[in-house]
Amino acid sequence: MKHVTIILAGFVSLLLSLYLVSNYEGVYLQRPLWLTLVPVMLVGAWFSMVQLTILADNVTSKLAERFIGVMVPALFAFVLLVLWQLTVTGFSVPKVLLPAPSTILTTFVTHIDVLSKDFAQTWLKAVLVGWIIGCASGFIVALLIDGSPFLQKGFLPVGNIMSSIPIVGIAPIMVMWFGFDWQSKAAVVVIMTFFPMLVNTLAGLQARDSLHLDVLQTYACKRHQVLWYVQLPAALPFIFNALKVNSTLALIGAIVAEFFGTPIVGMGFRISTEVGRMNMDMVWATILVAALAGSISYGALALLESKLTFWHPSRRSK
Amino acid sequence: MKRLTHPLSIDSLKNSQPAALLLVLIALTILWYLAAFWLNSDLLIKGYERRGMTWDVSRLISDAYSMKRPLLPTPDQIGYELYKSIFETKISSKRSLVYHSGITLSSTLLGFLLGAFLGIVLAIGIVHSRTLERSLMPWVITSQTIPILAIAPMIIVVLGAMNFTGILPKAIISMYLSFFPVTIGMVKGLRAPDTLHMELLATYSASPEQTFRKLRWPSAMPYLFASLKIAIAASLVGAIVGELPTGAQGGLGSRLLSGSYYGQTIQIWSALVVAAILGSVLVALVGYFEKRVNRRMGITG
Amino acid sequence: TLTCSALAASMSQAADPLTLQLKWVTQAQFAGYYVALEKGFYEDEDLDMTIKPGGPDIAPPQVIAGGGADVIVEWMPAALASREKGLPLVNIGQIFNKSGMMLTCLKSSGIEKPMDVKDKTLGVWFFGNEYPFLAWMSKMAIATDGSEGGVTVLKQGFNVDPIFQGQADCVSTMVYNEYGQVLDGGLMPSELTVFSYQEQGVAMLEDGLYTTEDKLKDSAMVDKLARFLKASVKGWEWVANNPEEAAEIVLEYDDTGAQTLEHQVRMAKAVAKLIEGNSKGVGYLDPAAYDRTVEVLMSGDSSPVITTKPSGAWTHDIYEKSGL
Amino acid sequence: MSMTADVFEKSDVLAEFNPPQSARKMITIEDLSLVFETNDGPVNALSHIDLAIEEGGFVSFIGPSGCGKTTLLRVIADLERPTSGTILVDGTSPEDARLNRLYGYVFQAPALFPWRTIASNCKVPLEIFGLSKELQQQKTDKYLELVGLQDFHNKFPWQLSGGMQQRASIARALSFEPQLLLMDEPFGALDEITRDHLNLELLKIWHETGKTVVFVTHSIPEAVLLSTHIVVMSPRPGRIAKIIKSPLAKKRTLADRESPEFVAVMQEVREALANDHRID
Amino acid sequence: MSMTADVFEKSDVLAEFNPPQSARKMITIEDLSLVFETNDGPVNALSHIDLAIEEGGFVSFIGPSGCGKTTLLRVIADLERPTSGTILVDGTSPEDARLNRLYGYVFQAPALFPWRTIASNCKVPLEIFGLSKELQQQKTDKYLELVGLQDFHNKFPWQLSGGMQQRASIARALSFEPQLLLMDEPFGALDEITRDHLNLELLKIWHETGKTVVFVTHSIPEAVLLSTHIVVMSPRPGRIAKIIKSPLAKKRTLADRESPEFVAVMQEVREALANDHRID
Ligand SMILES: Nc1ncnc2c1ncn2[C@@H]1O[C@H](COP(=O)(O)OP(=O)(O)OP(=O)(O)O)[C@@H](O)[C@H]1O
Ligand SMILES: Nc1ncnc2c1ncn2[C@@H]1O[C@H](COP(=O)(O)OP(=O)(O)OP(=O)(O)O)[C@@H](O)[C@H]1O
Ligand SMILES: [Mg+2]
Ligand SMILES: [Mg+2]
Repeated sequence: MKHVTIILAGFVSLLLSLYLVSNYEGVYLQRPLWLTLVPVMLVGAWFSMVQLTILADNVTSKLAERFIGVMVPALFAFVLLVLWQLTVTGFSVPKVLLPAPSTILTTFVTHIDVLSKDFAQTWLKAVLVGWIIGCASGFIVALLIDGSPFLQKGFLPVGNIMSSIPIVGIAPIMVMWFGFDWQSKAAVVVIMTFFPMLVNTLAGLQARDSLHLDVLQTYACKRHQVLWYVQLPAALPFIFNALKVNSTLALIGAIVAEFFGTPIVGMGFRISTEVGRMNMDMVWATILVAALAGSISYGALALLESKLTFWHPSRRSK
Repeated sequence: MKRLTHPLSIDSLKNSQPAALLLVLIALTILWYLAAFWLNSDLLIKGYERRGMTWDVSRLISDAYSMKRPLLPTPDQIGYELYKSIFETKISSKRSLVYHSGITLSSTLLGFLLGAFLGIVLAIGIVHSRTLERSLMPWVITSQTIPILAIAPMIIVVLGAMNFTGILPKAIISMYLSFFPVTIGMVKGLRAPDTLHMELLATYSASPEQTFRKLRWPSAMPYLFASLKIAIAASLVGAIVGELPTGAQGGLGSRLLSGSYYGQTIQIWSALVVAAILGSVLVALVGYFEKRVNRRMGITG
Repeated sequence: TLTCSALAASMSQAADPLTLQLKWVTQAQFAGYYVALEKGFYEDEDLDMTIKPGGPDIAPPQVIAGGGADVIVEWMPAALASREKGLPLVNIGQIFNKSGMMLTCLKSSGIEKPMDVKDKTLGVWFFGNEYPFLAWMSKMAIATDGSEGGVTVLKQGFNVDPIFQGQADCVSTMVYNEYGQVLDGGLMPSELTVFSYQEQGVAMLEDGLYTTEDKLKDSAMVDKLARFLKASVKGWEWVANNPEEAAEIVLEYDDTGAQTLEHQVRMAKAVAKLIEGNSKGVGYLDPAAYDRTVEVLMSGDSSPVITTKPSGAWTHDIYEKSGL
Repeated sequence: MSMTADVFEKSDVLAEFNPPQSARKMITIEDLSLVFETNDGPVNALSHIDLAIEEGGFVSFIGPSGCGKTTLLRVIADLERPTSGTILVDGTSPEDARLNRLYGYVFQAPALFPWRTIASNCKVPLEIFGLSKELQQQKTDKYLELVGLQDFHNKFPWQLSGGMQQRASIARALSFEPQLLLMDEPFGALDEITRDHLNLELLKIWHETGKTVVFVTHSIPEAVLLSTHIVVMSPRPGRIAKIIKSPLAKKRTLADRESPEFVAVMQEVREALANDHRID
Repeated sequence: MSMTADVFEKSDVLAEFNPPQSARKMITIEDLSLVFETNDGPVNALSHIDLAIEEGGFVSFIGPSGCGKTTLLRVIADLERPTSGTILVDGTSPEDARLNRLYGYVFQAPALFPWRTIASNCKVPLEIFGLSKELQQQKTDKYLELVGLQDFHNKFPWQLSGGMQQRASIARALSFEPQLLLMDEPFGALDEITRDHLNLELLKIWHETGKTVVFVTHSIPEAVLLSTHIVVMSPRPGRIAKIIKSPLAKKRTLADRESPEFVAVMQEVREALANDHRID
């Protein structure tokens, strides 16, 4: 029962710091004795996390493991938030610079209608459509290029150049071409997500075992069969890498693109407008939405990946 | 295996890199001119009609290819602008694109180095500590969902208040964008070793550090280079994003911004072209190191 | 600017350092400060000035809150909004007497008078610059949510392209900048209908100088600011008399190398008109204009920018101390 | 040494051996050499090989480790290109033979796909050749049973022992019933009894279907038991030291191993091997 | 190379067998079972194994493919955890034995690092154990020569034949001269002569250094030639069918294979194997 004690100790130290935050706003940092409680809290929280991890790895029930598995990052986030709150309130950081987490949360809840409209505009339209088209085209181009040395030699350098074009540069042009609505944002996302997919898929397609290729060659396989039977399975881990990296890149791209002209809805619009209005709490609430959406889509992809690449050494060794 | 990827080897011309590249470039140029005409003429016709002017096709064509602020400038307009701002201007001049590329490049490289380093360190931590994996990994991912342009000004303000100006704030934004692909790729790569190889080292009771040096690191190489290529491109984007808020301090980003601000499409496009060239040179550079490392590891072709 | 100020610092050890954060990139909109720097007016006042240019996402109040500047150039609405958010900004001198912002519309879209904008698409700047527009619409009782009989609002980028590409019927312009771009783009003044917010009675005070309350409690700082205001105003007066040379000076300080002389000269001339007409000269905040701004800001029906009447948001102390 | 290229021409001892159609050559190799270029200088893997294999023959390659057996098999399978010399497989180039899906190849390592179950691994060639689903299932069942893996259909390769993986890969090569079987130490990782069993099964298949088999092995008794001809190779550079024709009848049983002919052939092979043996 | 197989000066009497110190147990296994959980239900890989191996013993595991030999070896090496039962290696847990670098393991597959040359592959354990550069070079030279790869120092693994790769992996396991050798079919891919040579070398090393060897093989003659004890295993669930103690002297020559004791032991093993054989 050693770890339970340690976990409890960690929680107690966290609660203590919370108590300080809520009751001695602004003054406690001037008292050195209380200040030392902060590292105590950090160490306590760390031990809690270590013990929770061990617990999660040894627990037999799947449900319990899931639960504890969520607890650890939650605890980590909680510590960060407490530190954030401590700093903001303790040092009286102006609200126009950095609002406290509690303020952000309140704003999030009270403005949920505006935020959900923005989310629909930016994520459901621009990000999703752009991500799908961008990943699909990167993937297809990788397939074409991998199969044909001619295309590889002709297109790879050009493709490289075109995909090194920074988003911030293309965003205004896309607005020019595709208008103010989400289509131009989706176009930016397409261009942003294309390259990571291309590079990763190519690397993956080339990561096949040469013995496996020999096997297929003895069957006089067509190229598409080689792809299907060996290259694609071997490339899956790489492809998922790209899908995951892209799921975050896409959101950034769409939001950045909205800085260059939009209808008056959308997460990027909200951020830049509210910064101008000094409503930093609203800005951070939007960031919170972005973080939630990004994390959830990433998590979903990771889940799918573990289902599809169960055979890969990186999964089997665990 | 070799023959599988050489279905076209009969035709030697088709296999020559310059020929292939040239063909693609010519095709693209033609497409570009067509697109420029299509986009620009639309604009022109609107203008003609608004003013009730009479116009014919030859006038339209010559106007479409010589607009001062076209919707899509033609390659020759961009080429001329590039020539002017690269060769006809002193490198140290603020009107030289070389000067601005230099500014962007320095923060890109600094950010890339910091990002690659941070990314690798995080990956090592995550691979070796279950606690770090469980606690840190989700937040590494979440960090990337925060739109960089939203926090870039804050970073610059905060660092500026701490008297860090110049390339460091921009490099930090580059780092923020570039560490992520490295972390994700390396976590995967460091876990990629063959089970049998891991067991072999277990029989030697090799320390984690030895396992890392002798097995994990070499097997992560393909993943490392794939992510470094993405990271360096992301780093360039970060440097340029970082140049927007500090828009007046030079760099390709500020050229883009001021071009956009004053509607100077030709200026935007030439900055874009330079950025793209810079990006692909950087990616090619990573590719060059990849080849060298591969050769040392006995992987040919 | 970095190297300039560093150099200046090493040359005159004794001079008092002071940092100014601009609202936007280096251009003739801020010619007065650059002239004062270039011509040594600040040096004469024993000031070691650093001028930080802004950009699209630099909010000067954030910079001053973070300690990155001593004084900022900001518009009144943003300054008052920050004040309500707990950053006590105080106007210490008003530079622009008139608003330069206006809505530029195409006659071909059938817009001749204000009410004609109904059912049209309008490009508007946000980032704190949208208040005059919203106030104007609310004054005319036109909805801004794109509904029937209202207007469709686009967040306009940094240029006036939407009017050329037919994406908007009207775009926001500054008289000293974008309006010129509209003309450059091939539109004749005769093809355009221009609504100046100044004339529509919804104008707000634009470029002014702001600092925080705590800085004003420090008498040494007050003294520095007074000297700063004096030198800046001297710079502005110089600009009004020599717009062409002022433009050249601005160009010197532009690190992007993207500005053109022609453009900056035009801007300098237009800006010179905006600083004119103040009863007590450049730098004096007219309380009546302030009251009008506050009134407009509080009038927004659905979401007013500020909810309570601010107090102590301006002071004439610095102006008086500067001996202008 | 005389490089009697034509190993089948004057085969006369046994009536059952040398059926009429066997005059046709399945594989003809003339003056074939192969050099690998490595970072460390060239390696002469094969040097001046002459060999002819008749249709319906069962030819074993035997020789010290590293003498070029695998390389020669790979040349026949069009997995390596010879540096010089000519080779015909079924009257065409190895490439055409491969494209015609003439042969099945059992690699020295199992080479199973980790992302597929055993049964699904076996189906790979069948899917590629476009067999119907029922036929696929039928063949897979048949050959997995033959190699004794009937209970392991749904396991993944890494859940099998080394020998079981090798058997799965044999089943995969047999499943599409190719005309020519190229087998690289297929039974190397198997115990004696399993090996005997599979030897008999292979003989039965060979005998019933008239396939041509080219077989690499390290076991002298196995080579003698199975083959019509035993090709003894020797290393550095890899070449053919001797070709030994088996006097055994085509129908063989395990009991043949006790026969004096059998022992005599074994002795002959052993001597040929020892003659020129170097370890490398 | 001369194949006069007698590596020991004199073939001695039985007295030398069973030296006094051999009372000490190197490995003690009691009622050990291991179940693999798979997508397809549990697999009983080992069931109720009891076994004791004395220090200085040479014990072979023999049994049909898939009977659990590799699994048992992996349990000894602490690469698998038993589901139940106890096991002691050198008086400690397998984990401590592994952490003490007590044993060298030769895997069933070569498991060489593709990015390292052969010599550099051999040096991996030596680098890990922190030997000086000269010592590393010396050991590598010695053992690569022993397995006949002296000319292949600078080749990469994929430039070697299957048998050569396996020999490289043997050299790697021998190079750091561990107390206990765990070898999983080390000579499976080798020709008879190379195999005989390496058998003798292994016997010599064993004899000279008093190592304990646990050895998996499919070759009955090899098992009998090398071992002091032969453990015959049988499958589903994997268990020990019989343990046969060899009456042969500790010093052995290839010629012993002709002796009547040898043939008798071979027969005993063969019977034990056939007794309970099923293919899977
Ligand atoms: N990782 C695993 N997961 C599931 N089952 C396994 C795993 N490893 C081995 N097995 C099963 O355990 C049994 C014993 O396997 P093991 O590898 O020990 O056999 P073996 O005696 O070494 O056979 P061989 O002589 O063919 O190498 C087999 O039925 C095999 O399918
Ligand atoms: N890809 C390659 N590159 C360079 N050398 C090679 C390559 N493949 C094989 N060799 C060399 O060619 C020679 C013959 O190899 P091969 O694999 O044909 O031997 P083998 O007779 O099959 O041996 P074994 O019985 O050990 O499998 C060896 O010396 C080997 O080092
Ligand atoms: Mg071989
Ligand atoms: Mg085994």
